[in-house]
This record gives sequence, C-alpha cells and structure tokens, in this order.
Amino acid sequence: MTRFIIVRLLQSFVALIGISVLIFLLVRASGDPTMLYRTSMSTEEDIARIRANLGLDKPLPEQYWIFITDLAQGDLGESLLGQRRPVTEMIWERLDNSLLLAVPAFLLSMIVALLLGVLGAVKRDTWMDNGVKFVAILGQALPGFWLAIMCILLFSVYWQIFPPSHMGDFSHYVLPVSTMAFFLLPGMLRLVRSSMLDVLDSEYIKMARIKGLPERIVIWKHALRNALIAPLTAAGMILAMLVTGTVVTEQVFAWPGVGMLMLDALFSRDFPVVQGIVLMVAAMVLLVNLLVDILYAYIEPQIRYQQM
Amino acid sequence: MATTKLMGLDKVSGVKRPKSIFLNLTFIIPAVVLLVAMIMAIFAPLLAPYPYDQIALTDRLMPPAFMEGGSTAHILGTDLVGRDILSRLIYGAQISLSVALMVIVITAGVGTALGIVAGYLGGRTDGFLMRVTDISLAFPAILIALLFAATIGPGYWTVVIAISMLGWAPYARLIRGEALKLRETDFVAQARIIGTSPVRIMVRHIFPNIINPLIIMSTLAVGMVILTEAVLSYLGAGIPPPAASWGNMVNDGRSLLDVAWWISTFPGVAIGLVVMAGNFMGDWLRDKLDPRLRQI
Amino acid sequence: MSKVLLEVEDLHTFFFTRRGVVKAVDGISFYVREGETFGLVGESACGKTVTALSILRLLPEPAGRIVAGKVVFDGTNLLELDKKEMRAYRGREISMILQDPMTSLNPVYSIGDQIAEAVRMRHDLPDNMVEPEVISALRLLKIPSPETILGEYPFQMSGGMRQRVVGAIAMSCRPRLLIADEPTTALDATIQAQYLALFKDVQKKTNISIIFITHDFGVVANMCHRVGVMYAGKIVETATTSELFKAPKHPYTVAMMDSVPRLDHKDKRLYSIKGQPPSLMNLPPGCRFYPRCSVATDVCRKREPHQVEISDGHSVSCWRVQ
Amino acid sequence: MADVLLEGCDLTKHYPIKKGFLQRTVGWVRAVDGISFTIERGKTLSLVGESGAGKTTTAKAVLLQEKLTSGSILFEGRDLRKFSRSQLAREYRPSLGSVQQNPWSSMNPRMRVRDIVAEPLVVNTKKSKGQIRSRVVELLEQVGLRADHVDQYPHEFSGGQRQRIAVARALALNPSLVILDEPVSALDVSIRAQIMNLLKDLQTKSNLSYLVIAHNLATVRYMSHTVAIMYLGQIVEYGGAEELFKRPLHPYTKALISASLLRLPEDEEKGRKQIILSGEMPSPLNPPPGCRFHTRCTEAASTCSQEAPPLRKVGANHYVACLRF
Repeated sequence: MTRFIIVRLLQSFVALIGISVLIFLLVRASGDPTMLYRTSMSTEEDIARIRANLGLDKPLPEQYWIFITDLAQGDLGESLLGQRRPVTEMIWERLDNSLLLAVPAFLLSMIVALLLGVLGAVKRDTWMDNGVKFVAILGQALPGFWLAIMCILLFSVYWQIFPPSHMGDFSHYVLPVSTMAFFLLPGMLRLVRSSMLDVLDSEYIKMARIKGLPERIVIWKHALRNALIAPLTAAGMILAMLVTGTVVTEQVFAWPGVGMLMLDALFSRDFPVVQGIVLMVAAMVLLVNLLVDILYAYIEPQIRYQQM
Repeated sequence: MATTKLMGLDKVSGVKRPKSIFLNLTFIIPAVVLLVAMIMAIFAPLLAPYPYDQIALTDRLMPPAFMEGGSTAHILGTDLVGRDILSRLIYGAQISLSVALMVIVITAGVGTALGIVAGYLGGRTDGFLMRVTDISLAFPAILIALLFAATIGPGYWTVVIAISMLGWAPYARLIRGEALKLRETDFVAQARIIGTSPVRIMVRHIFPNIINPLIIMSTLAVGMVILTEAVLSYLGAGIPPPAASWGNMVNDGRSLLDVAWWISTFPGVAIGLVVMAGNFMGDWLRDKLDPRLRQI
Repeated sequence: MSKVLLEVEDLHTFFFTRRGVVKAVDGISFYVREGETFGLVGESACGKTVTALSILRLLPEPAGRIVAGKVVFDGTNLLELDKKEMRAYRGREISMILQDPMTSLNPVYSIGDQIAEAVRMRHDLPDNMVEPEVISALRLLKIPSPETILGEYPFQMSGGMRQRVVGAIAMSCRPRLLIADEPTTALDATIQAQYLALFKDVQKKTNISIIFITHDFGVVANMCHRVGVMYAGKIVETATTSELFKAPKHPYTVAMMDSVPRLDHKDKRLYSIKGQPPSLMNLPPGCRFYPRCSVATDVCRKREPHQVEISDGHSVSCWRVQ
Repeated sequence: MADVLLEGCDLTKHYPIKKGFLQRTVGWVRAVDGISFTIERGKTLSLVGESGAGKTTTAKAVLLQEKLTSGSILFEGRDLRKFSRSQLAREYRPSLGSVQQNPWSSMNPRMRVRDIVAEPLVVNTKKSKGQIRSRVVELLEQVGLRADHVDQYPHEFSGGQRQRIAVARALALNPSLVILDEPVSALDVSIRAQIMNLLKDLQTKSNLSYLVIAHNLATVRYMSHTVAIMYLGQIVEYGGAEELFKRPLHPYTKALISASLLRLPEDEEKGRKQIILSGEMPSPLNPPPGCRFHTRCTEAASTCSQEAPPLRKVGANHYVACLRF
C-alpha cells in the first residue's frame, strides 16, 4: 500500500514535469510576446529591454530552469498585461467562482447518475431503462454549449425566469449549474449502468439472493460497491470533462471563473496566465487521480491488502 | 451473458444470427442520418443553394421559411450578414465529418499500434506507455486545444492535431486491454508453442481479434470528435470564420438570441443529430459485434 | 420412510431469447424426502442448473420463465407465492451452493460480514448472538480456526476454503433443503473427497435434504440415495443409486456408464456415444436420445416415450421397456 | 533397452518472489523441484497431480515455454541446452505437438480451420500452398473430420469436433511427441470417449509418444503406459500404469485412487472406508521440511518431518518417494 502510494506520487511528479516542459515549449513557440508591447514608437533598444525584463534573452534551458524554480516556490510569474499582477493571485481570486460552479454541478450529476444508473440496470430492458438510456444518449449528443444557449433562450429570453449571465444570488446559479450537471451526467450514467449490469450478472449477487436478502440490500450493499469500481477507474475522464464543462459554461454564462480568465488570456496572448492555469489544472488533475487511486484501494480489499 | 454461460446456454444459442438485422430501426435511422450527413459533406458545392460566405446585407436576419417574414429563398433563414443558414449547415457537415475522419484515422492508427505493442509485450514497455496513456486520458483535451489555438493560431489542422494529441489514449487503453487478454489466451500460447514469431502473432492473432472493438470505438468516436470540434469552434479556437463550422455558427447566433433564435438553433440540432446517430450506430455495432464492451 | 419435503411436478422452464425458445427444462418431475440426497446427473446444458434456479425462482429475467408445473415444498406450491413470500423461503428453507467458489463470494466484504448477513436474516437474531452463530456455521463446515477467518476476504483463501465458506453461508440459516450445484467440480480430487465427506457429515448432523447436481456419475454414486438422469431437458431415468449402477435401463445411462473409464478395471476400449447432445432450441421429434442411441427403433423416432415405473422407485422413459 | 525419446533429468523451476519498495527477491516458489522422467517412443507418460503440483510447468518446460532453473531435457539422447536457437527451431520444436485443455479458447476465432491446422506448416516449413492444402485435408481426415470442413470457423463446431481440429493441428508437422494438457476434461462426458479413443488409435498408427497432463486418474489409467504422481513440485511415485494402480505404495497415491474409485452406497454400509486427506496442499513458497506430504499423510511417522525421502526403486519399473520403503 505504501509502495503503491509512493510510486504513484513519483509518477505524478514526473508527469507534472513532463507537462510543464510541454507547456513551456508550446508557449515559447507561440511567437514573440514582445509583440504585445511593441508600438510604432518602439526602438530596438526598447524591445531588447523588454526581452531582458521578461528573461527572454537567456537560452531556453535556462529560461526553463528559472520557470521551474519559480514554480517550485509557487510563483507562476506575472501577467503581461495591465497591472502585471502575479498569475497566482489572479487564479486565486477566480478559483472560488469556478469551484462554486463546478462542485455543485459535479455533485448533482453524480447523485443523479448513481440513482438513474442503478435504476436502469435493475429494471433493465423496461421502459424505465429505456428512459435512462435515452437521457444518456441525449446528454451525450447535444453539445453542452448549445444546450446552455437554448436554456438562456427559453428561461431568460422568453420566460425570463432566470438571469442569463453573470454571478449573483441563487437564481444566477440555476442555469449554469444544471446545464453543466447535464453535460457531466451521461458519461457517469453510462458507466454506472453498465458496470452495475455486469455486477448484477455475477455469482455473488445470485448467492446474496439465495441467502434471501431483500432486493434493496442486494442492490445497494452488494452490487453498488462492486459496481463503483469501474466508474472510479474512469475518474480521470470525468475530471477532464469537468474542466471542459467549466470552461464552456463559464464562457456561455459570462461567469467570472478561471475558465473565463484562461480564454481571455488566450486571446490576448497573455502566456504566463495561460501556462499558469494549464499547470494548475494539470496538478489538480494528477492530485485527484492519486486520491482516486487511494480510494480505489480502499474499496477493493485485494489492493489494500497487497503486501507491497 | 454470465448466466447463459453458466447454464451452458451459450453453446445452445449464439450459433445463428437472425437475418433481419437490417430491418432494425435502431440501425436504419442512424444510418440514414449519417448517410445524409455524408452526402451533404461530399457534395456540398452541388447541394448548397448559396456559397457559405455569400453576404447579402439586404437579406439580414431573415427568419426560416415557415415563419412570418420568411422566404423560400432561405429555407432556414439567414444570419447577421445575410448568409444562408442552410448552405452554411451543408458546408459545416464537410468540416465536421472531415475533421472526424482525419482524427479517427490518426488516433485509431496510433492508439492501436501502441495498444497492441504495450499489451502484447507487457513489462516495462507496457508500464511506461500506460502511464503516459493514463495522464493523457486525465488531461483535459480542451486545454491542449486552446493552447494550440493560441500558439499555432486557429484553423483546420490546429483542430485536427489538437484533438488527436490526446484522442489516441482511449484507443491505446482499450486495445491494450484487449491485447493483454488475447496474449493470455490458449490460442496465442499455442501459436507461441508452434514457434510463431511475435510480429506474426500480433498481426495474425491479436489484430484480427481487436477489429471489433476498434470498429465500435471508432464509430463512437465520430460523435466525440464532432462535439469537440464544435466546442473549440464555438470558443473561437477552432475553425475560424468565415468558414462555416456548426460550432462557430452557434457562436454567431449567441448574441442575437432575442432577435434571431434560428442562427444558433439549427447548427445545434445538426450537431445533436449527427452525434446521436454516431453513438447509436456505435451502440448498435457493439450489440452485434461485442456486447461485453458495454463500457466504452 | 420419511416424508416427502419437495416435489417437483411436470416443471417446464423455457428461455425466450431473440434467437428462439430454449426448452431448458421440458417437463421434469421428481421428489426429495427429508434427510435424503437426490442426485441430478447429466451433461452440461441438460437443464440441471435451470431446474435448481426454478425451484428457488431465481431465473435470469425476463428471458427465463417457468411455463408450467408445480414446485411443492412442504405442502406449499412455491410457484404461487408472491415475491416477498418467496424470499422468506430462500436461505431459511431452501439454500443453494453454486459451482464456482472463486466468484460466488462478494470480493469486497469480509467472510464474517457475509455469513453474519445470512445469520441475521433468520428470526432477527439479537446482535450479540450473531457472532457465535457465524462461528458455529464455520465449525459445521470444519473450517479451521473460525475466529481468525472472520476478518479475511475471499481473495485470501484457497478454492476449497472458499467453497466451505459458501457452504457455511448456505447452512447458516439452517435450511431444510440444500441444492448443491456441482459444488466440487472446480476443486482438486483430494479436496473434492474432503468436501463430499464433509457434506455427508453435515447431513448426518442436521438431517437436511440435499439435491446434488453433477455431471460425474462417480460423485453421484458416492453421495446420493436416489438419482435422476437428465438428458436434454428431461429426466430419462430415476432409481435408487444402487439400482441405477447395478441395472441401468435407459440406453443413455448405460452408454454413459460404459463410456467413462473406470479405475478398478482397465477397459480395452471405451464405448463411445456417437454424435453430440441436441440443441435445446431445436429438439429432435420423438425420443431425444434417438439420434445417438444404438438400439433405437422406428417408434423412437416418431413418438416420445413417457416415464414408466418398472420396479419400485425405478422409472425409465424408453420404448424398449414399455 | 527401451527406445527413449525424451528424458527429463532433475528438472527444477523456481520463481522469485519480490517484495518491498525495491522489489528485492525474498523467496522462491518451487514450482518444480527436481523431477526426472523418461518418455519412450510410442508410449504415454502421464503427469498426475492437483493444481499447483507442477505438472503444467513441467509440460511448459518441455515445450520451451518456460526456462528451467536447472536440470536438463534430453531429446533423443541429446541435451537441449547444447542446441542452438536455430537447431531448436529446426530439429526440436517440429517434433513436438501440443493439444490444450480448452477447445473453446485454443483456436483463433478469426481463423478458418484451414489456417488453424496449417499454421505450424506455414511457420516451420517452406511447403507450397498446394502441398499445405493437401496436408490439411489429410490431417482432418485422420482425425475423423471431412475435407469440406476446411473453410469453416471454429465456432461452427462442437467441443468434440474442435478438439479433433486441435489434434489435427498438433499432428501437422508429424511430431514424435505430443503434449496433451487435460485433453478431455473440458468436454462433455459423452464426448470424452470419442477423443480418448481417437488419441489411442493415432498413437498405435503413428507410433506417437504422449505426455499427458491430467488430474483424473481413470482417464490416466486408460491412456497411459507410465504414470508419475506429482505433489508440490516433486514426483512421489512413478511406475508402469498397471503396476501403479494395482499396487499403489505412496500414501498420496492411495488417497488419490481412493478418491477416484466408484463408491456405491453399499460400500459405505459394508464399512469400506475412503481415505480422506486432511488439510490442503501447502504453499510451494514454503514447502514443509522433510517429506513434503507429511502434513497431510495418514501414515506419517516422526522422522517424516525431518528427512526428505528420495525416489527409490521398489519394483521392475516402480519408484516411490516414501521413507517407509
């Protein structure tokens, strides 16, 4: 178990280094950021001064070394624009807005996916199951951004029940959270349903029924815990969807979160902000995957007990 | 499956397949939708009533034909600069399907090769490749794509490369799992006993047995790729205007929701229909070819 | 003679699949007395397991359905009970052991949990009574050091031990009828012998009735008082074990006994039954064994023989004895 | 002197157990621990034992699928260790055939019978397509299948027929030794006799040697000339089939035979006892000291836990590893 965690930690660390190199190179390849400061008045010396200021006059490995040592101290650099604020600070002040959106949406989709997935599997091939399958297929096919726009069209433009954009009181949360939850739902739902179907076919479920256990114990105790193992292994993919969902939803609803920050920075070519956000998200993704691995070991006794 | 197997019914049934599979509606409808989309894509210049970028400022924001003020000249209406929505939809199909085809050929090729090698050879090769795969899987594709769009600049190949960058990982993982199982089968053991070379085993024994999952995965990926392209184009990091992509069409109409709902609605419906058809097709193929792959 | 505990009458269980109707059990009747072991012997896919699942009404739905017949347990027709009433019979009156010990225990719960759960089902036992009951169930199945095994997980045990645990779960509610579906097929020879001896011992202690399902005539001889030989969804011959082995009457039974090598005499050459069992979806008309039978006549091809009792407790479905 | 085809001398296979953060080797699984046997031309040797006894590892070693830790295999009197890679591929491997237990999984479902049976020929010979085709038909007819089966896929056949195809494939290169790993145990009972009879007929016709891996003693007795009883990686009793089954000496052999004898209810009434061993086979990671069987033996003495019995000759062709002999 300890070995398992240490190995995973090391792997995550190596992966993070790899990603940082990739991002570093991509951003450097994107063109000369000094373009941003160039005016018709700029002289060669001005530009050279800016380059030196930004550390762009040094060789690439050295630039990377500076970048990575700063990173190790939690310094993601400064924005190239406006007041040149530290990137960390900019992300920090937007992060809770994003989380306020992502966390409720994630929890909502999880709960619904679990309930509907189990229901579909237990009532397999009935009209209820077909309904569940339909929800999954619809959710997977309709583009999340389009759905969000349609919700705005209906609920904000025509009926004017909910505000169309920006943060605010509770009513501002309804549309973004529910469309994002609907965007996350189908993947999770399909996973729960199919892994539940497999488990319900197994011999130990038959054995539980032979014992005379009531169906609710058979399903919610014996089947569900085993059925959760497969969706857990797909946690990485769910997480990737969560990030996509956040970026898209924030864009549609003009939600002042990290996703918006990233898009804005992207189109104004503010690369320290972009690389900062990508790195932060990558680190979070790796961390969550690590936690999921540990959770996985907890659910699956065979891994927990492995003498490694 | 497990129960029928347990009772030995698998040997009883499962020999003959019904001949009427093509009469199945879950097959016909998606097949028709995909076929229509393909015809639209291939023959776009012939089918579209107008060029995708023909601006007609006199016909701005014209509603669809069935609405008051609409005209049969623009069946699905026009956008802010008077471009015909139907024509742009037809050209959009070209973008969506060709991106899907490109990405699937690239990702399926790379993913399958890596998957077979990792699964069959095992050991360190496998360990390394699979960690890379895991990280790719967990890494949000959209971030890479946005980075690409910012660095290379948005465009057709940016989209293809950006989606392919991480899109090979699900293939690699699936194929690797299959190859791993196949490696342990008796018939591969038998081939090794006979003295068959590893390359021949991978080509003759492993590959033919992963074709089914490969086809299923690729069909299901059609929808995924089209959706991703749409998201990128919507966010402004995909196919740049004036080229018509369903995604950027939705974006065009976003600020005009209160006056011209049709601009955003039709391309969204088109995406939904094609993606759903792709998914249905994949599901159908899976049920026919390999029901145990329900999880992909 | 002790009284009849379970009587299965003209049971038909079919599977309605997309490819057609599989007549897995096609009209079988037998009974089991109290304290008796009744063997159901036959090859794979002859309907043994489906019979067992029909008795417990645990067929995979909606494909599998009991089409006709009665399953009378101690005077009650189980097929007429509603779901809740039926559940009260499972575990407490009738229990079952499945074939594969490696998959019939839930991998994520400890052995102790899984047995305790079954124990609690019986008359709402108070909490402090549960553990002693669990341990006594483990003792009944002679599982060494039961106290330490409670916290262990299935993957930590050998196949033989797991199958004992499954036995302990099945016995923990003190059922009156136990259905054992090929419980030893997955086990090694010496472990199988242990397990069979163990079950004879359990039966002596508890006077439980057992339906023993197997494909192995040797196991039948060892374990059962009476035997029903199944072929393609039907019981073709029923007799006491001694009678069956001394004077088998149905050509299938005879052929099976001749085609299995024996350890106590070296056969020059084994009798080999031609062909293979028919598909249950597409049964031959007349006698099901007709296409493979070496003594078949014209009537066998045309009409299905019915069961005839040729001596006390020995019935055969074959035209040759009618 | 009998015509010895293959001889195993003191074969040993130990697998390392790795543990801890640095994956150090902390122990060895003694899967096969010093066994010797001979297979005569045209005769059958059976390896019998429970799972974990080491019989499959032994068969794999003969098939070159496992590298031995020590010991040597002599093929027609020549040590395989002295064979070069190409010699092994040219001279040794083509003399072996192999039939596996499960005919449902031992064939590539995507290959036609023609290609399945032909694969050994394609991989190991330079025969022309026409030659291969006629050889395949010949092989199929040899095992009781028809020439028109060649274009079918495995799933179109029953278990018995598939096992026939497997036998045909094993015979493709005219081997002198066929390794049969539980050749009938996955088949329906009524089909087993067909395959066993086929294998016996082929043996007489082509003077084949068989190495049979099995757990069912009755099958073994029917098929073999010589039998080796294995327990925890070692041979505990070895001898001619007739002799060994008539006069078993090792307590483990006796228990196995007792477990396989047909017992009718009246045997019990007459008080004929069956030998029931207690406990399970210990882990090959930590085999018990002395005689490995002493923990379960019904006749164990105190010395059994201290002294490991060697395999001793007790009859013309009968060896037993028990301190009482």
